[in-house]
Order: sequence, then structure tokens, then C-alpha cells
Amino acid sequence: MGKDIREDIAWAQINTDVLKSLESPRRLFWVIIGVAIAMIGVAVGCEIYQYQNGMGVANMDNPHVWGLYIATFIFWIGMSHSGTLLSAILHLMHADWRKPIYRFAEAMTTFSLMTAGLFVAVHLGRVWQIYYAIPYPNERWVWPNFQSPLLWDAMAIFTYLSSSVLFLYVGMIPDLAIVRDNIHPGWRKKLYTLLSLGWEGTDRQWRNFRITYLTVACFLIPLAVSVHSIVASDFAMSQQPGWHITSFPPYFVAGALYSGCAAIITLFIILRYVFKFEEYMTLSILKKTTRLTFAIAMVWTYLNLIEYATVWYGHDQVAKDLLIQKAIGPYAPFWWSMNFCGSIVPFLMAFKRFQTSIPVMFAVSLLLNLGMWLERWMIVAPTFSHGYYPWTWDHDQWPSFVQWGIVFGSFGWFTLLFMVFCKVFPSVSMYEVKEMVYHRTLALKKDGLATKGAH
Amino acid sequence: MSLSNLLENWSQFRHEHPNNDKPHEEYKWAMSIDLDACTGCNTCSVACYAENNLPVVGKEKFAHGQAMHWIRIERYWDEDDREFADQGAQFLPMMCQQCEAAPCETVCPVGATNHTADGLNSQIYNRCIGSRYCSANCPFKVRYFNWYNYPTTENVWPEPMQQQLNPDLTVRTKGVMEKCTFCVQRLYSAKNNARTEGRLVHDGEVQTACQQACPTNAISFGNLVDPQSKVAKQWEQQKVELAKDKQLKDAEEGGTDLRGYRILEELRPYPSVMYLERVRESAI
Amino acid sequence: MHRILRLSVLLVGMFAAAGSYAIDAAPSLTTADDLGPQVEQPIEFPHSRHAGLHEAADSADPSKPAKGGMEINCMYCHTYARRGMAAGIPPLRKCIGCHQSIESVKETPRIKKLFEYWETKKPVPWKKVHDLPDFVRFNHERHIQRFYFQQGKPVQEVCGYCHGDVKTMTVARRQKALSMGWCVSCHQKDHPVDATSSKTSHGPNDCFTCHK
Amino acid sequence: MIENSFNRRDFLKVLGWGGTAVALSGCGNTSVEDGKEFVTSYSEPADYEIPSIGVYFNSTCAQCDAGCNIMGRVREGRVLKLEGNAGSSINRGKMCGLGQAGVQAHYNPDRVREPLLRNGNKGETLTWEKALSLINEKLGGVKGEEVAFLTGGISGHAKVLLNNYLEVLGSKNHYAYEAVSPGVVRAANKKAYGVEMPRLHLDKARVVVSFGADFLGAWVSPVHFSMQYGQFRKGSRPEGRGVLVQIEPKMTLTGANADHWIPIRPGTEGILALGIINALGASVPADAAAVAKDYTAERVSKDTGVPAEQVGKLAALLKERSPSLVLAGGAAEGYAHGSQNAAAIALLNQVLGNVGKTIDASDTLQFTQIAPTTGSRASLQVLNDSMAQGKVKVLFSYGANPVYTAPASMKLVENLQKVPFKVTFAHYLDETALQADLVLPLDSALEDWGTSVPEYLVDAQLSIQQPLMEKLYPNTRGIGDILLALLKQRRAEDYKAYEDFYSYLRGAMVQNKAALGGAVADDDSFWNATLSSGIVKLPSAAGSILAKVSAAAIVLPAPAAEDASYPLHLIPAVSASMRDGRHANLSWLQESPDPLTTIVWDSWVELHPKTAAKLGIVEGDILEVTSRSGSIKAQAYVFPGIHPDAISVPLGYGHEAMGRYAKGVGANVFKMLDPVMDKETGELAINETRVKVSKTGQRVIVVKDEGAAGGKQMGRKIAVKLSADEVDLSEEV
Repeated sequence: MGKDIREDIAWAQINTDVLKSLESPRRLFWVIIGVAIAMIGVAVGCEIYQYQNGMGVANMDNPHVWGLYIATFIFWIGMSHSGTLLSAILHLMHADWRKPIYRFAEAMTTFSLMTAGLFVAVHLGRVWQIYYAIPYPNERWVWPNFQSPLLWDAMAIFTYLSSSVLFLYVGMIPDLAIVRDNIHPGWRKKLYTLLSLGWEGTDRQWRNFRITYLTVACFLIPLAVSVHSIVASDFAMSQQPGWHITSFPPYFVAGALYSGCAAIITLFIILRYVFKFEEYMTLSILKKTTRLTFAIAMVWTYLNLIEYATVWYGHDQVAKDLLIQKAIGPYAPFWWSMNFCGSIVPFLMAFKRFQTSIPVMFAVSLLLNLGMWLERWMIVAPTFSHGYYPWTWDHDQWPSFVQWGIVFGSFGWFTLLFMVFCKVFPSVSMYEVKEMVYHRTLALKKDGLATKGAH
Repeated sequence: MSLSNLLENWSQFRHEHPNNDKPHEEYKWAMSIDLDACTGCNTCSVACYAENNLPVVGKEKFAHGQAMHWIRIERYWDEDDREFADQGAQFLPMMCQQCEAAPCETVCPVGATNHTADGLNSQIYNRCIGSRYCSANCPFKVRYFNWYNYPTTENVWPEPMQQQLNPDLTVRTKGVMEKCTFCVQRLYSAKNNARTEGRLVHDGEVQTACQQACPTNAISFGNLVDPQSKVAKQWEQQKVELAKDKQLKDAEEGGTDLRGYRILEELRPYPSVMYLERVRESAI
Repeated sequence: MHRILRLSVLLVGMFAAAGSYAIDAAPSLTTADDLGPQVEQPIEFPHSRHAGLHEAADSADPSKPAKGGMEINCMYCHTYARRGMAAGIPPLRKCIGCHQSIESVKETPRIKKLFEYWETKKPVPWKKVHDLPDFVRFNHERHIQRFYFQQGKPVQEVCGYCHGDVKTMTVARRQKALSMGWCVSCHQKDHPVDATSSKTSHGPNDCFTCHK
Repeated sequence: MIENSFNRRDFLKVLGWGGTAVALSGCGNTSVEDGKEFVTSYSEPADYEIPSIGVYFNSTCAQCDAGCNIMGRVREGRVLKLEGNAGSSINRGKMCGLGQAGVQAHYNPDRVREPLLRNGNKGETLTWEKALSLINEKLGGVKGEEVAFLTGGISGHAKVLLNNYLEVLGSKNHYAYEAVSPGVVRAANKKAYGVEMPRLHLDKARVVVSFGADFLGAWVSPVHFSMQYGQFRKGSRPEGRGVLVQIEPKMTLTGANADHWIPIRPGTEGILALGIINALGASVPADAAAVAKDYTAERVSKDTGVPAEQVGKLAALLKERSPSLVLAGGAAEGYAHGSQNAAAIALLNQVLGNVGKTIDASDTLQFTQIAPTTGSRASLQVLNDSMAQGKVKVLFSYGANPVYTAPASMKLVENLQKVPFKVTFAHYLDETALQADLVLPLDSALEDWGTSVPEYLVDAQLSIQQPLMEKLYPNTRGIGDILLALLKQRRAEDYKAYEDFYSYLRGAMVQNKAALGGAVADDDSFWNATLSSGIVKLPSAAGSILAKVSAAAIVLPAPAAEDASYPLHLIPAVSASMRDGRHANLSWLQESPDPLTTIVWDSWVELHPKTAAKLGIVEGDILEVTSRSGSIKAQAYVFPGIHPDAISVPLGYGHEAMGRYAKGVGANVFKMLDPVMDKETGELAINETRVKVSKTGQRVIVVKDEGAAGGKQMGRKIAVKLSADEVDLSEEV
């Protein structure tokens, strides 16, 4: 059992440790930022090229009209679920081990949603007309089509994004106050003063704070579930083989949590290293997260097998053909590695000695996310190249550098947002860690008294 | 524009399929194609290029599957892999089936494709934002997306070729979806003339470009509401009903001597195009 | 707790208010008479002179001088309007037809210019004044047939509904919004099908009607 | 309609600013844009010229020799689309893809716009006056017989002027050349029936057996035959649904639509015909029986590769279902013994008693001077020889592209160098035009006046070709105007009455209006009626058809021996859209997939799966096809519609000039054809070429419409067929 947070750690110590992460960054930080910006540059370049010449340069075709954009869009939406899981769900479950890590998980939620949103725009043929999809009273006297899952999607994502931003912010107020009080005067102090909304830590403030936080948390959970269910309905509500599957919504949600947790492990390890948070992001937390991830991985695997089974034993020959095609057709390598990364690799997490081994977990978490990205691609692409209508089957459709470039860049974009966040806001929740430590010392004291009484 | 107005017009905005509360009143445009007469000569396709301002994309883009032929001739071989195709090939002209319950219509986020009172599946270029969801959900894959900006692409309409463009319909620019419209520009001008004379369009008054060109008269097109129209007679005789997903032909007993069918009917899009099975002589 | 309740009630209220305002605002957007730009034409054609009202001077009331309008029917010149989608501009021959026999104005600069075009057989390069986007197909014939011939409305009212009060203009200028909502607002109204019967019908509301 | 032409031209100007802009700007701006565009405005329009309303004018399709009657939709002075003329007995309102593409021939960006004079390797523009006087001057020193005029098939008043001009020059050298024409069949028909092109009645036949006549694709008058085919397939016909059997080594479009397609060893069609006669048994007349008696089912099946019981079945079918119709087409005629094949097939027809029932004679025209002069390959051979001997000093060429279509073995280009002065009347700078010293730009078929008499006469008719719009380019001229101008150089007096070809044409027609069925009408109303219908009935006498095939004269060679070094037969395919390549620069045709392979924008080599397997070839391999006279490279396409002993490559591709859409697309098969001629007619035997195939090692993805599933339906119910005995068609609408 790895060393857990010391219960005798001084509260002041916590502040200084965490606040350190807001001080002027190490060189490595700038390197990462630089790389991220370079990646964004690639994506922007590709997008401009595509904007000017038309979607053709992404090398999609009729009927293969969707590609990596949609796949990666789902991937990022999926990412976003972990934060809500850790902070909201576990919050309600009073799992206090989450406390040191939920802050950056929430940040992840927000930023991956922001990334996902971009893909909606990138994917459109006439992005300059995107406002047609917004339901507002206009001089054309026409509304968007409220029947379209794509429209629900847009709305759900926007709601989710706005409320998770709210959640993140509300949760930060006490910490912002701490920062405000500890930072030397300057524009940043002003910023924190503004953001901390005059937090004094009075009883009344704490009471209201708790109620608000709880309410938002409760509000967020159904939202999180609905968002990915709706993304799933983009496919489930269509008529196409490989998409028209009842189990898609839970399947997607599970997949989302899965990739989300995997991402948390990755970032956990990175932050732990970059900001020297060994004190707080302890191995025992890693272990708990890993176990959680493993559980979800199994759920996902189960739902995945369910899907195959329903298709296989279903009457729908076309869908069955498609499944076979996935396994033996040109997409086979990706499909198999998807299944491998998604369902076999997680078993490493079942072994105790791996659960706390940083390098192994780092590799595993990356593999899991690769698997999950492939999963999304394998949902989107094969249906087009091997759908209902044989005449239009198209087995050698391959995304062009434009698609790859934009997908690649999106990771840079996410990294940039995240790194900046870690420098501007405390990425570990100080007040909650303090609570945690406090509770534990109480518990210890009780034990202490008990032992005395024995004499 | 009030919300109430939106709710009122909802049913008109989305005409589901004809056995619901709003059956077609004046017109229901439909087609029937006799595969026994179709020779696969591709005339219909070229005529469509001429009528509907279809861009010629050239070899490279064609290779990428970006061809824009609204009506394509599919060529199938018998699958009992015999040494020679001694039964000949089997040709099938495939264009938008103008489904009554079109899968493409429900999914479009901006309602750029929806149903008209005449049973057409309209595609509105200037409303389209290019999400391509319609094509993704089309079982027949007869929707074609403007992957490039063809009006400005070299050698698509070089001077003076753009003078051939038909002013009756828009020339599509990059990023919009397009598909067969049953030559809607012809339908509307025919309806317009008829209305001026205070009557309905009578059979044969309006022809689609493909039908007009077809040298063997394999394609017939008309108003299914008008019982005197050739199409209505053919559908009637083949016992193919618009609002059914299983026709008498497929019934166990009876109906075997019919050859009218609709493609992928079991998916319940209720297509407006009936095909007549190709016949082959058994004596030779 | 009811703090939050109060807050949420307030928020909902505000949203509702804003929404309803926007919804009511929408129609007013589309009925406003916003004048289009002055269009530079090769010949400043005086519509008021041709289509304007004709009144003799009122000797009793000096404030009413003679109005020299000819009260010419719009469709006398814009002949294509009742026969095709485009109203078109009158062919040069049409103008000459009258003007070669109107000595009084023959020497005025505008008419001189007109005859120059005629002699060189050059079409007059008129500019479009009511120019819808290229993907909108307004059908003049349909509307003229419907409202002028079948419903028997006065021609200036029929044309005027979209073109404004042309008879008071010199060079025509756009007066109506001609936005989609503006068209739809009329297509949703019920109009009597002809002069006599009480039967009414509204305009078609499928997109294909105007967008092909 | 053209009287007030200047309006039309003004109109185009206006469109130059306004109309086309409208057409092109598509989904661009979304707001009202006052005062930016011009209104289409007329100065003095005709009554029918209403903006936004299309008017139809009748004319004649010039895309092939079938001469279908068409009408063009003209709106705001631009011709937008061509439709069939419903009043025509040839095509009754129908058209083919080739015809539809006629507008592209008119609007083609690569048309020649100015007269060009050779200067080294460049062409310099010059005025028409200069050009014509140059011709006159060049003709100055030469004798009549040293002037040659090469054309395609030609008829109508242009032909009259042409003959007059040659007569004036004292030359008899008019060579009508068609690279792919049923020349052999014509000759055989002449012998068998006494007429070159008898009228066929598929719509009356119960069975049609076609020996490689691709009448649905590119043979003689495809649209007309397709219409008949439509009838022929109707179960509600009194004769019931017709049965089509196609016998050919390479599946044509017609073969693909046959009830039964019989792959036959190349060149043995005649043998099979006699075999069938033999199998018919008792009913056969003595002389025919005598010829056929050696052709027992066994021998026939050995020679032709057609199973013996197949022959029996065929004979039985023909016997049982009369009247039938047997056709001989390209696949049967393209051999050294092509005429014999054709004769044998004609004999079969005669034996079956079809002559007079499903074949009869078309009417014979009285105005022979306007009757069509049909092109043949033999004529080019003659011209080529006399050029080789330096007998030609001035060569005019019009409507033919021999430099592209002549086999390399002819050395045509070499011989052309021996002609001091070559004039080409051209639409595009094609291969032949590039060899010329003087290139004169022609009006497009939609800008020009003309008349034509179709080669395949349904009824005796003269088709009027009239301009559908103003000239796109001021410096192009109609062939009629050019010939007239040339004639005026020599006979100013005789032709001074005619200021241009239009007035000549009108004059000529009005003169004979009595004969042309306008006796009572006054000149103008007769002329207007003529123009509005686009068709004039010609005085004619009912033709009579004979059945006089001399069975005795038929001598068929044994099937061609195996050729170790060149094991495969090359069957050059004449596709419906590419034909002999004269329309290769119409992008619609390049992009419209070949019906059988669905390949676009390239040529290909068709192989049977067995052959491919033997040679280890898969689809997309770049093959080198080598004959004794040349070789080409093209991609392989494996499919079951070809005889294992044969490969097929489409004609019409591989242009080295002729504009952006044609140049460098595919490979030119004409070049590699062996110089084997049909023994009787001297026509080039295009199917006699033997080839060998080798892989070059490169492989490409074949650009075709067919998807990854190939021609399979994968168990989906998409294109369904059923057998004739399962269904009652008699009542169908």
C-alpha cells in the first residue's frame, strides 16, 4: 500500500505546496506550451486550407461523408465525463480520496468540451452558415429542425459546457480566496480578488457555498449522462447498419467514463511529476482511480460484447455483414487493436503491483485512450464504406492529411488550455484537502483516546 | 414568427407518409422504371447533367468517389458465378427515391431537406449548412455533396460553357448537399401554367429530363393522385401501394405474376419510385 | 434553500420576458418599410409621370395644381409580368412606340438619349432595382394571375404590395423589405381565391416554391 | 426566326453582364442586392422572346449519321438543352447521350475561333478574305484531278454544293471516309436484298438474333432501334415479349441486354449461321441446305466454341417463333471474310423467311443529289495511295479525322507531307487539323444552316438544321457558306443570286416546294412551316426488297489458326459515347461511365477471368498490348463478358490533340490495327488484329463507378429479374 496523505501535514504547508504550482513555471512547462501551440498551428493551417478549397481536401467522398472529425468529436465529449464523475458523483458518495484530484478532472471536463465543440464547426461544409442551427426568432421565419439529433447534440453540449464551467468555478471560490490572500500585490491579485467574490470563509458563506455546490453537482450528473446518450442517439436514431443499435446510449456513456478515467490517470501522473504533487496525488489515490477505471473498463467491455451479440444473433443481415467486414475488411487492424486496447490491456490494472506503478499505468492509460479513440472511429467509418447499398461500397477511403492534422492539433489545443489553467488556478483543491486531513486527524485522535482508555 | 406558428405548421413542415392524417391532395409525383426495357445506355444520366447543371468533376475526383451523377446506372452480374455472363448484365438506374418517410429529412439539423405537399423530398441548397447527416442516413446513397467549389474549379464550366447552365435552378457552390429533384423546375412551371388555366397538370404534360430522353421509354413519371396517369395505372396494376412496406407481390400466395417492387422497402422509407423486374426468356 | 428557489424563479422570469419580447419583435422586423438605395440608371425614368394620377388643376384651391400623371397600367409597359417569372424591363420598341409621336418632349435630354439607344439598336443597360438573392425565384406571373386576374384587385395595389407606391416615384426605388419572413408573412395569410367567392387559400409554404 | 438576329446578339451581350452571372453565383450572398446586376433588356424582341421562358426550335442532330430530329430549348438567346423532336419518325422525341452532349460541342472551350495559316509549327490567324483568296491562288496551278476532297458521310444541300465545286474544279476525287461504318454489311445487304440499308422491324419480330450488331449502342441508328427495342420488349404486343439473342465474342451493350448472350470464337459467326440453317432441317430450301449440310452441330460447336445443344435450341427457337430477325453487325463483318459472314447471316434470314416481314426496303429518293454519300474505310485507302504517289496537290478535309483513325501501317501522316497544300475545315484543332496548312473554323451544328438525309431512312425525309442561337464567335463560318464562297470565286455569275448559304438553301427549297409538299402555300408560309417542323417529306418511290442470297457463293474459311506469338484476338470496341473518337472532347461523355465496365476518363483492356488467371493479371494492372503493327498501354479490367480467346479495347481514346477533355486520355487502338482488308469490299477488317498481352508491372486503381462490391448485390433485393414463364406480361400498361 503506497503512502497516503500524511495526516499531520500542516494546513499552511498545504497552501504553500499548492500555491507553488502558481509560481513562475519551469522550463519544461514552456516547452510543453510551445509544442502545444505548434500543434494548434498545424490544425489551423489545415482548417484554413479546407475552408478555402472545400471539404474535398479532407478526402471524404460520397457516400463516405463523415470521417475523423465526428469520431474525434465523440472522443472529446467522452473525455469530459470523468470530471463530472469524480467531482459530482463521488462527491455525493463522500469518497474523500477524490479530493486532491477532482479539480483538474473538472478542468479536463471543461476543456475537452471546448475542444469537442470545435469539431462540430470544423466538420460543417458551410461553417459560415452555422447560425442556421441556432433556434432564435429571425427574419427568415424558419426554425432549425427540432427532430434532428444533431440539434439536440448542439444544445446538450452547450448546456453541459456552461454548467460544468459554473461547477468548476463555484468549487474554486474558497481556494481563489486563499490565493488572493497569499499572492503579492499586482494584476493577478486583482483578478483573484474579483473572482473570489469577497469570500471571507464565514459560517454563512460556507453554508450557502455547500448548498450551491451540492445543487450544481446534482444538476450536473443527469446532464452528463444525457449528453453522451444524445451523442449516441446521433447514431442510434439513424437507420444505418452498425449504428441503429438500442444499447448505444449506455454503451457510449460507459465508453465516455472509461476514456475519461484513463485520461485522468495520464494527467494525474503528469501533474504529479510537473508540479511535484507527490504529497497530495499519492499512489493510493492512483490505485483507487485505477480500480475505478478497471471496473468501468469491464462494464464497457460487457456492453461492447452485448452489442456484437445483439448484431450477431439479430435478424439484420446487413448489420451482421458489417460486423464481419469490420473484423476482416480493410478496417480490421484498427478494429482488432481497438478491442485489444479497450478490453485486454485493462486487465493489467487488475494486478496490484501494476496499480501503483507509475510507468506501467502511464503506458496503460495512453493505450486505453488510443483504444477508445479507435472505438469511435470504428463506429463512424465502416458504416459508410459498407452500408446498405453495395453499389456504393468503398473500401479504400482514407482520411487525408487535413483530417489527421486537425485531429492532431486538437490535442495541442487541449494541452494548451489545460497547462494555462494549472498555472492560473490551483489544480489541487486546497480547502478540500484540508478537510480530508482534518477528518483523518480526528479519526486518529479517536483511536488514540481509545488506546489510552484501555489502560 | 411565433412559436405557436411553428407548432401549427409542424405537420405541414413534416409530411410523414401518406396514410397519416394528411394524404396528398392534388399531386403526388412518382415514377416507375421498367428494368426490362432499360438498356443501361446512360442517356438519362447525360440528360440529367444537361438539365440540372451537374459539374463534371474529372478523373481524379471521380476516383475519390466525388462524382455528382444524380442518376447513376448500376450494372450487376448474375451471382451464380458462371463462366460467362450469358444472361447479360442487369442495369438499374438509381436516383433519389423521393421517399415519403425519408430518413434524410428527420435528421437534417436545419431542415434544409423536407417534404413538399406534392410528395417531393426537397433539398434547399441555400439552407444547407453541410452537416451531411442526410447522406449518412440515406439507405440508397443517392445524395451528392459539393466537396469543392465547382463553379470556380478549372475546366468544370470554362468560358463559354457556363452559358449552357440552366437558369431555372441554382448552380451549387461548395459545402452543400444536392440530389435528384424529379426536375422540380419543370414540375413547378407546369403547375404554374396549369393553375393559370385553372386546372391540374394532366398526364404527360410534364416530363423529367431522364424520362424525356430515355430511348426505350423505360421511365414513366407522373401524378399518382390522378388515376388516369400512366404511373398510377402501373402502380395499381402491379399492386404496389405507396403506404405499404410489403406488397402483394411478396405475399406467399397470389401476386407472383407481378413484377413491380420498390428497393429496400423493408426499411419503410416508402419510396416513390417503383421498379419493374427485368424479364429473361427461359426457353433459350 | 428558498434563496435558490427565489433566484431560479427570477431567472426563469427574465428568460421568459426576453423570449416573448424577441418573439413579438420578429414580425415588426419584416414589415418595416426600409428604402433601398438610390440606383443610378442610364435614363432617369419618371414613373410618376407615366403611372401617376391625373388630376386637372383645382381653380378654387391653388394648393392643388394639376397632376400630370398618365395613369398608365403597370402591365402596359411591364408586359412580361403576367406571362413569365420575370417582369422584365419594357423593350425599347415600347418606349419609342409612343414617344416618336409625342413631339412635345422629343427634344428633352432623356428622350434624346432614348432615341440614341434606339438608333444604335443598343439595349438600354437598366440596373435591377428589386434584386433578390440568386437562389430566390419569385414568380411574377403567379402573383399577377392570382391577385389581378382572378381576384380582380386594382393593378397598382397588386404590384405595389412588393414594389411600393411606384406611381409617386421617379426612378423606382425599393420600398419593402423583401426578406423571406416578409414573403412568408403574406403566404400565411388567407386570401380569397377570386373576386366573388368567399373561399380562401394561403400561399404555398414548401421551400421548393422559391428555392430550386 | 433568325431575321431579327441582332436582337439575339444584343441579348447575348446583356447576358454577358447579367444572365451568366446569375447562373454562376449560386448560393453566394443571402441579402437583396439592388442596383448591382443588369436587367435583361431588349431593343426589339420577337413576340416569343420572353425573359424566363424557354422557346423550342427544331433542328437536326449532327452528332452521328443517324441524323435524329431534335429541338433546342432557347432561353434569353442561349441554347440550354436539346430534346428529341416528337414529330420525327426516326427518334420520336427521344435522344441518346451523344446527342444530349451536342450542346457541349457547341459551347466547347476548345473550338477553333479564327482562320489559321501554318507558319512552321505555329498557326497564324488571318482573315477569311485572305484565306479564301489563298485557296484560290493555290488551286491556280493545279489540275482538277490533283484536287481531293475528304469528308465524312455527307448529304443534303452541302453535298450538292460540294459536288458542284468539285465539278467546277474538274475533280472527281471526293472521298467519304468513316472510321467505323457498317461498310461490309451494306455491301452484303446490297447483294442479298438489293438495298444497302433495308428497314428493320425489331418491333414486329418475335425473336431477334444479332451477330454482333450493337443496335442499342453505336450501330447505324441507335435511338431508332432502341425505340423499336422498347416496343419489342413489351409483353402487351400482339407478338408478345420478344426474345433477343446476341452472338459475339465481346459483349456489347446490346449483348448485355440479350436474353441470351453467346460468346463465339472470333470470326466464326458465318459458320454458326450455316450451322443453324443446317439444324433447321427440312424446311430449308435446297440450295441453302446444300451449303449448310457440312455444318453439323458437332463441327459447328467445334469451330465456334458454341455448345452443340445451344445451336439446336437456337434453331428450335427460330423455327417456333416466327417472324424473327437476324442481324449482322460489327463483330461479324470485321474480318478478311467479313462479307462471307454477312452473306451467310443474310442467308439465314432468307431461309427463315423474314425478308419482307421484318426486313423491307426503305423508299428510294428521287432527289439523288441530296441522298447521303455514306463513308467507308476503303475510300481512305484509295486517297492514301494516290497521296503516296504524289498525285494530290491540294487536299480539302471536312468532318473526318483520318490522322487519328488511320492505322499506323497506312503511313498517312507521311503521305500527307507529300501534299503541298492541305485545307481543313475544323471545329477543333484535332490531329488532322494540326497537319493542315490552312485551318478554317466552322460554325457549330447549333449555329449553322444545313439539311441532311439520314443514312438509315425510316421514311424519305429531309432534316432541316437551323441555328438555335447567335454565333459564339464572329469568325466561324458554316461549311455551306464556305463552299458557296469558293464557288463564287469560280462561278460568280451563277451564284450571285445567293448572298449566303441561307438564301441558297431557302431558294433551293422554295423552288421545289411543289415536290416538297408545299404546292399550295406561298413561299414564306411554306418556308416557315418547314422551319417550324424541321422535317420535310421527300418525294420517293416505295423501294422493293429481294431475297437473292446466292447460297452457292458462300465460302467460309476454317476458323483462324492458333497464332503462337500473338495468341489473342483484339476486338476494338465501338462504345456508344466515344464511337470513333470524334466526341472525345465532350466532358459529359468522358464522365458518363461505360455501361459495361463503368470506367470513366480512360481506356481499358477487357479480359475474361480465365485469360486473366492464365496470365496472372488482376484488375488495374497496366498491360502492354502488342500487335504486329504497334502496341498500346492500358489498365486491365477483368469481366465475364468476353470470349477467352479475345481481348477488347475501346476505340476513341488516346487523342494527341483535340482539346483539354480529349488530349492524353487513354490510348488509341486504331494505330495498332493490322492492315487486313475484307476481301470483297476492301474495308479494313478491324477484328483481324492478333495481339499478345504482357504486364508492365505497374498497377493503378481503376477509376470506375462500380463500388468495392463489384457487380454483386450481396443478397440485397436491388435489381431483380424473373424468368418469362413466371409472369404474365400481356396485360401490362
